[in-house]
Amino acid sequence: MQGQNKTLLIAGAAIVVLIILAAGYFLFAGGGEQPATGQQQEEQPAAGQQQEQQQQEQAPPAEEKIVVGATLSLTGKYAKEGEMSLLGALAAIRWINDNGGIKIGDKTYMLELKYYDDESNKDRVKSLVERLIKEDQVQFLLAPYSSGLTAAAAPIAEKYGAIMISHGGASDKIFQQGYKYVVQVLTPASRYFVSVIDLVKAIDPEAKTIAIVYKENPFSSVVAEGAKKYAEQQGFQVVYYQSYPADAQDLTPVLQPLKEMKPDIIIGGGHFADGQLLARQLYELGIKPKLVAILVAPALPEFYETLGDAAEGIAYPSQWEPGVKFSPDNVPPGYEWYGPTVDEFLQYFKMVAEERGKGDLVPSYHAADAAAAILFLAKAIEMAQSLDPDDVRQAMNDVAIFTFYGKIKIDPETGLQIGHEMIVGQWQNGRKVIIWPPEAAEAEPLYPMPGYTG
Amino acid sequence: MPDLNLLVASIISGLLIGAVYGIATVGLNLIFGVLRIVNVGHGAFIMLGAYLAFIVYTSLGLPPLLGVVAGLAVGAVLGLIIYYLVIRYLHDAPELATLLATFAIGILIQELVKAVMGPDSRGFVWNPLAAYEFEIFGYKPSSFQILAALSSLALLAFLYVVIYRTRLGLAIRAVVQDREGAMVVGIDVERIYAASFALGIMVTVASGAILAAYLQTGIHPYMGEIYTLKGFVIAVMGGLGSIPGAFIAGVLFGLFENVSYLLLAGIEGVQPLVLTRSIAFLLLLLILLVKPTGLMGR
Amino acid sequence: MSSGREVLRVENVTKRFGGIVALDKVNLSIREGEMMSIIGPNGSGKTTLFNVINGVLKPDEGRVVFEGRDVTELPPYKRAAMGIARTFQIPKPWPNLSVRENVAIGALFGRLQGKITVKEAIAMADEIIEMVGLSEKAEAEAGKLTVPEKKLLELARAIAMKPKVLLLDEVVAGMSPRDADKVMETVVRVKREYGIAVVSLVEHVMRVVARYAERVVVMHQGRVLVEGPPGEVLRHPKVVEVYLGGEAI
Amino acid sequence: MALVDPWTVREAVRKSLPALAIYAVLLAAYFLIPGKSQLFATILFYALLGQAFNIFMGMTGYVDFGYVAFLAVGAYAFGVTAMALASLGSPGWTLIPLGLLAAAGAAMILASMVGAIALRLRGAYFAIATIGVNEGLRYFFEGANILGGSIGLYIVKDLKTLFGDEGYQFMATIAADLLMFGLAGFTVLVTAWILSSRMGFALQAIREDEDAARALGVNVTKYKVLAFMTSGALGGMLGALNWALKEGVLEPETVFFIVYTVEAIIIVVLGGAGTLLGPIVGALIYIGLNYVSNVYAAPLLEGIGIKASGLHLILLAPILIAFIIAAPNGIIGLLRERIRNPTIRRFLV
Repeated sequence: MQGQNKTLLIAGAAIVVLIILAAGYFLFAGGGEQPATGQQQEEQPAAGQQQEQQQQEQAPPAEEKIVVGATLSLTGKYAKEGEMSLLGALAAIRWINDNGGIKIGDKTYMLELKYYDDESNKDRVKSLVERLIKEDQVQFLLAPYSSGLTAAAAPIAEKYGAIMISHGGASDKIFQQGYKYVVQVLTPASRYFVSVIDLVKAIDPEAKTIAIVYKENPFSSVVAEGAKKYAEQQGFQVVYYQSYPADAQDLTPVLQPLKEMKPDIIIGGGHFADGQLLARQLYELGIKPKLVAILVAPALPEFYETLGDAAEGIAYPSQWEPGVKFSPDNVPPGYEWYGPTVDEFLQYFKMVAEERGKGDLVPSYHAADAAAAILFLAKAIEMAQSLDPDDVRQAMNDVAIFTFYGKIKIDPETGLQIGHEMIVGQWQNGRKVIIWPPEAAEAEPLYPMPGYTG
Repeated sequence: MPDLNLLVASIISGLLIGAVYGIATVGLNLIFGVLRIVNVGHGAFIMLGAYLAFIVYTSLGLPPLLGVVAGLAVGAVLGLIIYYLVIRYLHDAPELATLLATFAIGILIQELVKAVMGPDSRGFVWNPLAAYEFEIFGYKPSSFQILAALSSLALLAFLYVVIYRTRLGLAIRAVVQDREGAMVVGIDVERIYAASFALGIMVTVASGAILAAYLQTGIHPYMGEIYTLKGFVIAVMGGLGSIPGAFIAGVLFGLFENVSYLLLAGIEGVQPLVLTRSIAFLLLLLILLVKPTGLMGR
Repeated sequence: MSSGREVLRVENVTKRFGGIVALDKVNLSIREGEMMSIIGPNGSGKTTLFNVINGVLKPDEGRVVFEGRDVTELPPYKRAAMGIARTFQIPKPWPNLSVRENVAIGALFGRLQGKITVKEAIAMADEIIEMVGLSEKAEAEAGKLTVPEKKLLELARAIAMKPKVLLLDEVVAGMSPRDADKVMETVVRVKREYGIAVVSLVEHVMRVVARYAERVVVMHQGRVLVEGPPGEVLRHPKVVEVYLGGEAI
Repeated sequence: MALVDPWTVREAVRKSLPALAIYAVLLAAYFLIPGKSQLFATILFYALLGQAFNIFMGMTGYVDFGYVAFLAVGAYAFGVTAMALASLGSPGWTLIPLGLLAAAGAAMILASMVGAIALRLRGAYFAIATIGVNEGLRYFFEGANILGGSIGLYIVKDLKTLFGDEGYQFMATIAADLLMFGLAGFTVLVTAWILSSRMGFALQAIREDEDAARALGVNVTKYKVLAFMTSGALGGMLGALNWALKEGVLEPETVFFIVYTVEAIIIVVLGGAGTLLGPIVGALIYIGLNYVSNVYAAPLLEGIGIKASGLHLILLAPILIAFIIAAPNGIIGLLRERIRNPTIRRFLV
C-alpha cells in the first residue's frame, strides 16, 4: 500500500509537471530563446500597404533601428490619455525618421515604437515592461501613465538599467525616490497652477483670495498642494481648500459655500469627467469669480461641446496647445531648437491618426507630452553618440532643447523636469485660445470672466 | 450648527439624486430576486443607457429623456440575447460562475462601446425649462434634475404595473416565492427567467438614460463602475430582491450622502465630501447589523 | 422498559411566536436508553420542541436540563458536543460531500469532538455506514441519494456523533413499511448498543409507534396531552378524540 | 486533541504535493526562461491572491467582495514598519520578519473587526457588506488624510535607507518574488492542512448547509472567524510583498482597487472553488490568456488591419464566458467529474 502510494505520487507529479511544461511551451513558443534583435515580432507588410503602420512603427529596410518601448493605458481609466500618447509618440517618431533618423557616428538609426496595453493596471505593467526590455530588446521606455503604474514599472526598469521617460500623470514624489533612470519631460504636478497664479498676479493686483476645489486623487492632490503653496508664496490668501471623491456625481455641497464666500479666483479639478462637472455646477449655481481655472478637462474640445455657455471663460493650465508659438525663431537663450515645428507636429499627428481611423482627432497635450518624450530621448542619444543607457542618461542631464512643446530640461539630480512651463488657455467665444505667458499668447485674457458681478 | 438653507438644499438634492440612484438599482434587484444572479456587469448597462441618451440628444436632437424609451428597447433585445447565449447555461452552476460571466459581459460591453464611441468623456447641456424657476423651500433645483427624478418615478410605475398587474408579473412573483411550486402549477420557469432578466436589463439601461439626463456630464465607457458598486450597496440596504426596497434605499442613500456632508463639514482637517462615502458605507453596515436582510428583505 | 437515569429534562418550556403559543408549559423527562415517541398532528408543537431541545430556538420561559446541567442558554453546537444529536424532517445532508464525509463530520464534531482524529472519524464513519446499510453509496455525493437513503444518511450522521440523546424528526415518514422497519431496527440496535435515549417525532405512522416506542407522549396545541406506554395512550379517549378524530386503532 | 495527528499530516503533505510541484515548476521557469520572470511573478501573485482568497471563499462559500482591503492594509502596515525601521536605523533584514508580522497582524485585526459585524450576514449580504468595508476604508484614508491621504505612501526612499541602493534593487525585484514563492508554499501547506483536518470538514459542512452544520455540533462562528483571519493574514502578507516591498508606492486608489477582488473571484472560479489546485490553475489560465491575447493576438489582428485599443479584452471576455459555461465548477471541478481513474483523481485536490 505504502510503496504503491509513492509510485502513484511520483507518477502523478510527473504528469502534472508535463502538463504545465506543455502548457508553458504552448504559451511561450515564439518567445524565449529567439535571437535578440527586437525584430522577431515584425509583420511582413501586406502587399499594397506600403506605409501601413503596424504595431511597430516600421523603419525603412537596410538601416539600423532603435526600438522605443511603451506600456500604454489603452483600456481602463487612462484610456483617453493612452490613445493620445500613442498617437503623439508615433507622430514624433515618424517625423524623426522622415528627417534623417538619429545619427551616431556615421550610422543612421531609425526609431520604432513597440507598445502594449497595460489596462491602466499596475499588475499588468511589470511583465510587459520586462518583456519590452528583455525580449523586445528595448532600452528606452516611455513610462506608463500615473504614478501608481510608474512605481510598479520603475524597479524593473532600474534593474535592467533601462531609461524610463515619464510623460504623464506622475506625482512629483516619484522623483524623490532616488530612481536613477526615471526622467520627466512635462511640468511636474506641483507646478501645474504656477502659470495661472502668475497670470492673475500680473494682470490684477486687486485679486487676493483663491479657492481650491480638487479631486482626491494621487495626481490632483499633489497639484492642489503645490498650487496652495505657490499661491501663498505669491501673497494670495487661500480661503477655501476642499476636495471631492474621485467619482463624485454632485459637487453642490462643496460648491455651495463659495456663493457666499465670493473668492476672486477658483482653481482645481482633476480629470476629464469631474472637470466637466465642476465647470457645469459652478455655472448652474451662479458662482462667478473673476477667473475659474480647471485641470485637464477644458483642454479637450469635448469640454465646449459638452458645456456650451458654461465653458465660456473657463481657463486651464496646459502642458501644450496646438496654437503655441514656439518656433526656431524665438529660441530662449541657453536652449537649442530641436524637432518638428508646431505645424509639422500637427501634420504628422493627423497622418498617424488617419491611419488608425481617428483622422478627426485634435492632439491634446497628452499627445504632445509623449512626443516630447521621444524628442528628448532622440536628442540625448544624439548627444551621447551611444546607445548605452548609462551614456544616454548622462547626456540627458545636458539636454536643453526648445521644441514645438517648449523648453525641455531636467534636474540632473532627480530627473524632474525644470525647463518646461505650463501655458494657460481659455475658452473664448467657443474657441480655445492661449492667454499666458505673454510671449505665447494668442489673445488677451478674458478677465474677469463673463458674468462676474464683483 | 449647519445653516438651515444648506440643510434644505441638501435634503432636496439628496432626494432628487436618490430617486435616480433608486431606479438605477431596481433592475439589479429584480434579476437577483428571480434568478439569484448578482449582475457584476450592472454598471456597463447603465453606461449604455447614458450613451443612448447622449445619442438621442446630440444626434437626433430629441430630449435625452427619450433615451429611456430607446433604453427599454435596447435593454430588451440585449437582455434576451445575453440570457439565451450565456445565462441559460449557468442555472445549475454555482452562484459564483454567474458572477464571472456577468463580469466578462460587462468588460465586453465597455470595450465595444469604447471601440465605437472612443474613450472620451462626453456630455451635453439640456435644460428645457430654463426659463422657469422651481423653488422648493428656497432651494432651486434645475428643471432637468426634477424631470429626471420624475422619470425615475414613471419608470418605477411602469415596472410596478408589469409586476403587479400582468400575467407575466404574477408568474415572476410566483417564481420568486417558490420556483418548484411555480413549476408545478405549469409556469414555464425558463421563459420567466428570460423575461425577468430582460426586464431587469431594460430598466437598468433605461435608468442609465435618466442618470445621463440628470448629470449631463461624465459620460464615458468606464462611468458605470461606480454604479455597480453603489447599486450593490443600495440593493443590499433595501433588501435583495425587493424592488420597493431598492428604490427606498436609493433615495435614502442619496439623502444620506448629501446630509452627512453638513455634519462632516464642521470637522477640522478632513475632506468632508470624501468622508461622506465612508459614512454611507458605515450606514450600510449599521442597517445590516440591525436587520441582516436589509430594510425590506425577507 | 427503561429504568436508567434521567438524561434530559424539559421544564415548563413555553415558546411564543408573536401571538401564537407554540409550546405551553411543556414538561418532559427522558431516561437513558429509553425509546420515546412524541406524536401529534401538524402544528402541535413537536418540531418547535425539538428546536428548543437542540438549541436552534430559545424558549421564552422554562429550561432544558441535560445530564443535570442547565443548557437553555447554550448554542446548538455546544449541545451537540455534549451529546444531543438530531435529524431533520426534510433531510439536510451536505449535498456536495460524499456520504462518508457527511458521516465523518458527525463523528468529528459530535460528542467525541476533540477526542478523535480525522482518520479515526473516517474509519468510524465506514462502520456506521455499514450498519445503516449504505456501504455501497459511501463514495457517492449525498445530494444524489434517494430520499429514504438521505434519511438513513442523516441517521448515520447522528449516530456518528455518539449522542446520549438522539432526536429523530419524522425519520420514517414516506417510507415503505419494509424500509421503515429496517430503519427502526437499526435505531433499536444502536439504542441497545450504546444506551442512547431516542426521541422520535411521528405524525402519522402509528404502526411504528405501536411497535417500537416504549413510551408515547401526545402533544396537542402546544401542550402535553397524555403520556404513557403505547398500548394505553393510543386507546386513551382524549387521544382518540383530538388526534385520531374518533377512530380507534 | 492531537493537533499534529500523523494521519492529518500525511494527508496534508499528499494533498499539497501537486500544488507545490506546480510552484516548483513556476519557480524554475522564473529563473530559466529569460525575459519572462515578471510574467511568472505576476502569475504567482494572482495564484496567491486566489489561494489566500480561496481559504475563506472557496471553503465556506462566503464571498468577501472587499477582500482587497486585507492586501491594502497589509501593504500599509509593511510600509509603516519600513518607515519606522528606517528612521530607527535598524538593519535592513529586520524589515522582512517585522514587516510581514505587522502586515499579517493588521490584516487579522481588520478581519476580526469585519468578522464581528459581517460574519453574522449570509450570502450576498455578506459579500456586499464587505464591499462597504473596502470602499469605506479607502475613502476614510483619503478623506481623513491617513498615511499620505489620496497621494499615498512613498517608501522607496526608506527601503533604500534600509537596504542600500543595490540591496533595494535586489529586494524589489528578486527577493520580493522569492519571498512570494515562499509565501505560496506556506499557503499551500496551510490550505492542505486545513483541508485534511477537522477544520476543513467543518468549513465544508458550513459551505454546504450552515444550519445543519450548527445542529451537528460545528462551532460555526469559530471556524468562520478562523478561516477569515487566516485568509486575511495571508492576503495582508501578499499585499506587503507585492505592493509595498516590490513597488514601494501605496495609493489608496490603487491598493483598495476592487478589481483585484473581482479578479480573485475569477481565478478561483475558473480553477475550481474550494480546491487547492484551482486558484493556481485559474491564475495560469487567466493571466496566461491575458498575456497571450495582449502580446500576441492583438498585434496579429492589428497586423491585418483591425485596429482598436482594448482589442485584447474584447477577445478575452468571450473566452472567459465560454470557459465558465463549459466548466461551471472550474477546471479542477470538471476534471474531477470527468476523470474516473482513482490514481489521477488523488492528485486533483
